[in-house]
Amino acid sequence: MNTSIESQFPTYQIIDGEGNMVNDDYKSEITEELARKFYEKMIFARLFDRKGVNLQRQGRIGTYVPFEGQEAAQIGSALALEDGDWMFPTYRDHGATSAFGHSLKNIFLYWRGFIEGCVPPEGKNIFPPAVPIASQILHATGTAWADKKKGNDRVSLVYFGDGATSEGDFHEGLNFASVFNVPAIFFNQNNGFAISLPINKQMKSKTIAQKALAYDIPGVRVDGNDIFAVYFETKKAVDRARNGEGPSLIEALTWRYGAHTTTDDPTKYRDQHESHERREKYDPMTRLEKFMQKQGYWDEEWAEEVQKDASRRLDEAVEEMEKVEKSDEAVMFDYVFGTDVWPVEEQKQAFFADRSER
Amino acid sequence: MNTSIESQFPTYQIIDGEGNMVNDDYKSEITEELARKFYEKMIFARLFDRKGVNLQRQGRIGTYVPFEGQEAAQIGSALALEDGDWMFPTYRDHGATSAFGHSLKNIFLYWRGFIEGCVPPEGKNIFPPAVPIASQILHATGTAWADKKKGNDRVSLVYFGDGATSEGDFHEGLNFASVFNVPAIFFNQNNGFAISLPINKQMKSKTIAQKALAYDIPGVRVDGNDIFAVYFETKKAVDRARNGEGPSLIEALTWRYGAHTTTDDPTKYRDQHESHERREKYDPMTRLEKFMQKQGYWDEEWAEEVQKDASRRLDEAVEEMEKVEKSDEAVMFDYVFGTDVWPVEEQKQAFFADRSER
Amino acid sequence: MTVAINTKKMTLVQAVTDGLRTMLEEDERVLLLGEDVGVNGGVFRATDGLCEAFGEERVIDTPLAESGIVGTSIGLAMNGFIPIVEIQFLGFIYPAFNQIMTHATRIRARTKGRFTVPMVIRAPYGAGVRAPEIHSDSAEALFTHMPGIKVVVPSNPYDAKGLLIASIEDPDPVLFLEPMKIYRAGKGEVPEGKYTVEIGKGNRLKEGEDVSIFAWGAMVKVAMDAAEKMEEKGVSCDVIDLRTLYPLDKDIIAETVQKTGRAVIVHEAPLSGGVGSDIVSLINDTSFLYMRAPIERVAGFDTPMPFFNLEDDYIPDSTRVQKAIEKAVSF
Amino acid sequence: MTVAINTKKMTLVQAVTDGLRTMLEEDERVLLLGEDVGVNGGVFRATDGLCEAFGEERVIDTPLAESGIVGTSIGLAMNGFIPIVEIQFLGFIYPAFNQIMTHATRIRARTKGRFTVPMVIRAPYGAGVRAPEIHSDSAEALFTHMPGIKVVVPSNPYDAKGLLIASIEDPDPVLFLEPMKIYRAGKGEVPEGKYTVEIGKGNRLKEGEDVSIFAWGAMVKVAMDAAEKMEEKGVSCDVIDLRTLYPLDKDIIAETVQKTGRAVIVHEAPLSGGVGSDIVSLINDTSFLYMRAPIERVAGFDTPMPFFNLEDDYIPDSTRVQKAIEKAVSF
Ligand SMILES: Cc1ncc(C[n+]2csc(CCOP(=O)(O)OP(=O)(O)O)c2C)c(N)n1
Ligand SMILES: Cc1ncc(C[n+]2csc(CCOP(=O)(O)OP(=O)(O)O)c2C)c(N)n1
Ligand SMILES: [Mg+2]
Ligand SMILES: [Mg+2]
Repeated sequence: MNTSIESQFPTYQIIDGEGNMVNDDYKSEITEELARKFYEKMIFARLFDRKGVNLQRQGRIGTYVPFEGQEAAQIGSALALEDGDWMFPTYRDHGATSAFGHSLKNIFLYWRGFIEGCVPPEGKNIFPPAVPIASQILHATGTAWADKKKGNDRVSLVYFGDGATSEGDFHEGLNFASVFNVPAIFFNQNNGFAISLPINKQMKSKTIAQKALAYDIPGVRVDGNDIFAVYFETKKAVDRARNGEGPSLIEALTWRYGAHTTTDDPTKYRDQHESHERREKYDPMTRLEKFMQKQGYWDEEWAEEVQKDASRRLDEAVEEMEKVEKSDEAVMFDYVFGTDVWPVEEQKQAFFADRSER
Repeated sequence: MNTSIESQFPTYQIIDGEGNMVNDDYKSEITEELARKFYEKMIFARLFDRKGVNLQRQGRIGTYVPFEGQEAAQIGSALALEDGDWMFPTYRDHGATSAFGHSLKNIFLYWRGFIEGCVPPEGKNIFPPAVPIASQILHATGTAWADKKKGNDRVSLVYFGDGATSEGDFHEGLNFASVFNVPAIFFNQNNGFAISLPINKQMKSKTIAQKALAYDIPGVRVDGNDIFAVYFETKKAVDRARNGEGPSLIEALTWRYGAHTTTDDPTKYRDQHESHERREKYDPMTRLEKFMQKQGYWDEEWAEEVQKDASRRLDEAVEEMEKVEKSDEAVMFDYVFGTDVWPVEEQKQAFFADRSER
Repeated sequence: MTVAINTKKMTLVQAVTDGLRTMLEEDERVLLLGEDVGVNGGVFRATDGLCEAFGEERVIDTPLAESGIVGTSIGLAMNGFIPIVEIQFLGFIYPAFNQIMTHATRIRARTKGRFTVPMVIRAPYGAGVRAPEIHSDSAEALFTHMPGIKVVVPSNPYDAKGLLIASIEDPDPVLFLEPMKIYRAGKGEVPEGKYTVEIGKGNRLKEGEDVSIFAWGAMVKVAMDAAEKMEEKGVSCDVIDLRTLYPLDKDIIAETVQKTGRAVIVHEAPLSGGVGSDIVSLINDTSFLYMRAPIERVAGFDTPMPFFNLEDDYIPDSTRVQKAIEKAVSF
Repeated sequence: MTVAINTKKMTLVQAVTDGLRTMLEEDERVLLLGEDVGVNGGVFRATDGLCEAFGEERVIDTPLAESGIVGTSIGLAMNGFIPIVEIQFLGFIYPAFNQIMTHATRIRARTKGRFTVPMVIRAPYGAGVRAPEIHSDSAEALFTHMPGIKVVVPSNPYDAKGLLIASIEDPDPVLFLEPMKIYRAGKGEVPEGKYTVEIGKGNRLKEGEDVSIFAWGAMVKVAMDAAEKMEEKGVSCDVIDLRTLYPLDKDIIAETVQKTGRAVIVHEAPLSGGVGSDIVSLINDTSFLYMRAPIERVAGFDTPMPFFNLEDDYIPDSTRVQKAIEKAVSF
């Protein structure tokens, strides 16, 4: 009985690799407008990511974490949220955070080693990237719980990778969410690797979605390179959460083409050939383009305009970022506590006294 | 689909509450000899437990953790092990550890506040009771892994409660065991409560067994008050583990009649009526007696003899325990490290110098 | 003008309950969470009656998972609530260590104050009640070295309530340690309603000239007893209940040792790495020239807390403190 | 008799790899476990080539779960193996805190030696490589306060290999901290094959008369640089690389300060609760009458390690140490 558990979690797809609509579930909602919106956000994310990699290569930022290949998973899910909802990204989710309204300058600043990278624009509930893997799953459960207690209809969506499912916090978070029936969406980007560890060494289960069974919450598996599948399945989970019907687990199957981070060399642990093949067969951008072409939504000039606009905005953000030369050292001290605490104050004074003598 | 998950995990039973054999799976193996062995061990465990509660009441030991009601779950599983296997008990599993060959004197000493309570007889791989909930699940996974690496056929069995399933270590342990396919048996005693928390506030899932699906390992639910069901299902898991077929999760449904510990007052959080009813309907001892009577295995005189013998052994153990007045204070210092470490040595010397001056 | 304040005699644990009740009434953002804090009223009855009074939405029995409790409470705190988390015994806080060390304590600093975590983590701690293994740890020093959290330890009912309320009103995480040995060791007068005892301020319990004695929590009684015995022998002791371990009350520490020139520190936690060393450092930093003898530390040993038949051998007692005082004054 | 020993020039991280390789060859009970330690050879290449050489049964890529790694390794250790666990960065050790604090360190003591946990936990630590948040923590003091574990920190390739082998042969858990800032900061001669550097012994790097300087890990270079600059100004410094933080080398600490009467301690971790305070206490205990000036501590601040654009402002540098030396000698 256990052996066929994964058959209960088929991979949900709306648009196949060739850009054909393989099911009609959301046919009426799939408009040219929606497709264009997706394209705009996705191409922006891709260009953002390439910019990040380049900036790192040029030494203009530090280590950078690329996500090329995961755009559909990130954008599709981020666009299912509304303003006021909470987003908890990992270090790889700048596609999602920028689509949800984070400051581009600040996202770049994060990788340039500035605390401002953790600060979202006023009114945007975007948490700083989670560094300790899976720990943010609990925070999202908590903010969701808070919104439920307040009686409003905000939801919390948290990103995490396949590797994150091994941590205890994943388990504790899903259990709390289930027990208190909170409006949280646990959005897993299964890109097949945790740094060098392939998923079959991370877990024996064939799907991540089936882990929802342990908590008796809905679990689904979607083609994470199909932005329509991602968007509508996430929306379904978001709507359920808004209506007080509790949490969901979504497993989005995807792939990162690049390295784990810019300090990592993927050829050490994986066949890069597979990445190339996947790009050819399943790339989320190409797929969307093909779909738009087949539907007659495609307009070359428009697409060029969109890309140009994206590049312009990115260049502006980079320029802004590079204006920031160095933080005021006072930020080290000023936000540790909300009150004056003498060791911190004394150390701050000593620090500036020393600096002024240099 | 998720809603009927628990129907995939029916409660396995061999002997019903009235002592009738409700299935023939192990008919040929259920002999008078086996029944008598079970009875001997179970009645011993019950008398042990009552002795423990009394000793605490009389102030002869400290806090004690009773398990009356859980004898079938503990004895049935313990007897499925062989010498050389590893057992990882909780603080509630003296029934299991004594059946597996722990020193009675030492078990009592544990509750009298002596370190000897953690020391099993030479050759017995019984770990000290786990105090931090669920942490021992990882140790059992580790010892099982070690035995697999050594290429022998020893297995590790670990006990834990329904509450323990909420801890991250439960999750990490089962995942490691699954990934490395180690010979571990995860034996859950679901007694419906974690101190005051009823299981429906501990988790939303209707069974614990179904949590095995997250790790793609076998999970079963047994009537934990039916020692035959417990014994044969555990044996099956043990055999599978010995044969290199990996770990299993067993959920044994049971109940503690008494308090969580002797410092706890269960009337604060549960209807004691239910305990009384359960004792009447499902008591593991009564059930075994009824079964033996129906099978013609019962012999009143023999039973009295068994009980007398048990009482005698218990009295002896208590006498032995009470001879131990105080530990040599040196034990505080002598086992922290396996080598001389000066702060510990210096503190030890200072301690005894101070004592000799008093 | 004098204000008549009603007081009631209560134990330390009752004062904790009273403080919780006061703040649950006062501020609807306050929530209690933890294992068995609801219907059962806590294993030490610290939350007795509160679930009945304020309902299950505010006094919440959680699943058995410390990282889960602290981690979700961080989310609650960031989104408008003031969670008061009970860790059943301090020895069970370790599974939550990551959430405290990398999140609760850093979120304000990481976000320039955009998100904050007003949260109190309460935990009974220390030995002396014949509890099983791990239940008697004194791990305060793990938290005084953790930037972003305050550590508070009351030693009497009045302070317990006042410091607890101050902790709840503090905008940052506070670890509030309740010495279980003295949970019910006598009653003290506790004002009704809301009042605070300032975090970061020690309390002089006895005025003296010859030696300064520092203690907190259950060790305050031990220190006082030793001080009284030594007075009989003509040694005059200045006894300071530190009350807050981070930030330490530097002023009172400097002031007293500059008066006496001698110091004895008493704590239950292992000697190495204990808060005692931080006090020694502060004295070194502030009062080097005043010191007339090496500072004495009377502490637990560098060993795990032993099984309870030996716990009285582990915990510093009055005799050990007296000897340390003698050593300090006769140097 | 002189014995010809072949040596090779290598970096600190290569010396670690060499030590691991030596012990994997020497003792078949030795296992390596951790995230990405196998095929990938570790994120810092500390286990490069070892999986290829010794196979997946001995060099094991684990799932991403620190409590799981340490907890299962405890089981492996109790049942015949010597697990060497890599925590990818020290800042990710916190999820394993409970397993270390309540089990790895206590099992010998709890069972009167019946079960033991010979285990090494390796972790790169400290700042200075422009790493993201949490990757640069210096949390050694959390472990020096934990009875039952030793804490070792090499500062050069020779010590790295020798201390690592000593740690692997130690019958108890050892936390082996590798300062990542100096992983590749120059090469040193490292003997081939097996040798040990004794745990618990500091190393005098420079002989001097006026002031004692204590440091470990990446701070040793900073201390040495400051000492050399101060020599030019006529201040003669005795520089001690402590190498082991628990147990501290009491003898060398007492001996040097009794000679110089002055001390400066340098560490990267936050000042409050840092190992510096323990050294101050040891000096107080052993050498009170010898001290001619307050002990100076140059340390990180009581703040989380800032984002990397400010990390150089956080980490003690030579100038700060020089000023502290000046202060000590001019007192
Ligand atoms: C608690 C913790 N342990 C280890 C790490 C180091 N680390 C950073 S990313 C990573 C792999 C994460 O894999 P996955 O969850 O699949 O996310 P992905 O990077 O593939 O997006 C690891 C081990 C960490 N950040 N936190
Ligand atoms: C990490 C940890 N947290 C809390 C406790 C306190 N505690 C002791 S027993 C218990 C309940 C355990 O329930 P369960 O796992 O169902 O086992 P049972 O006691 O019912 O046998 C709790 C919360 C503990 N021992 N360890
Ligand atoms: Mg991944
Ligand atoms: Mg239970």
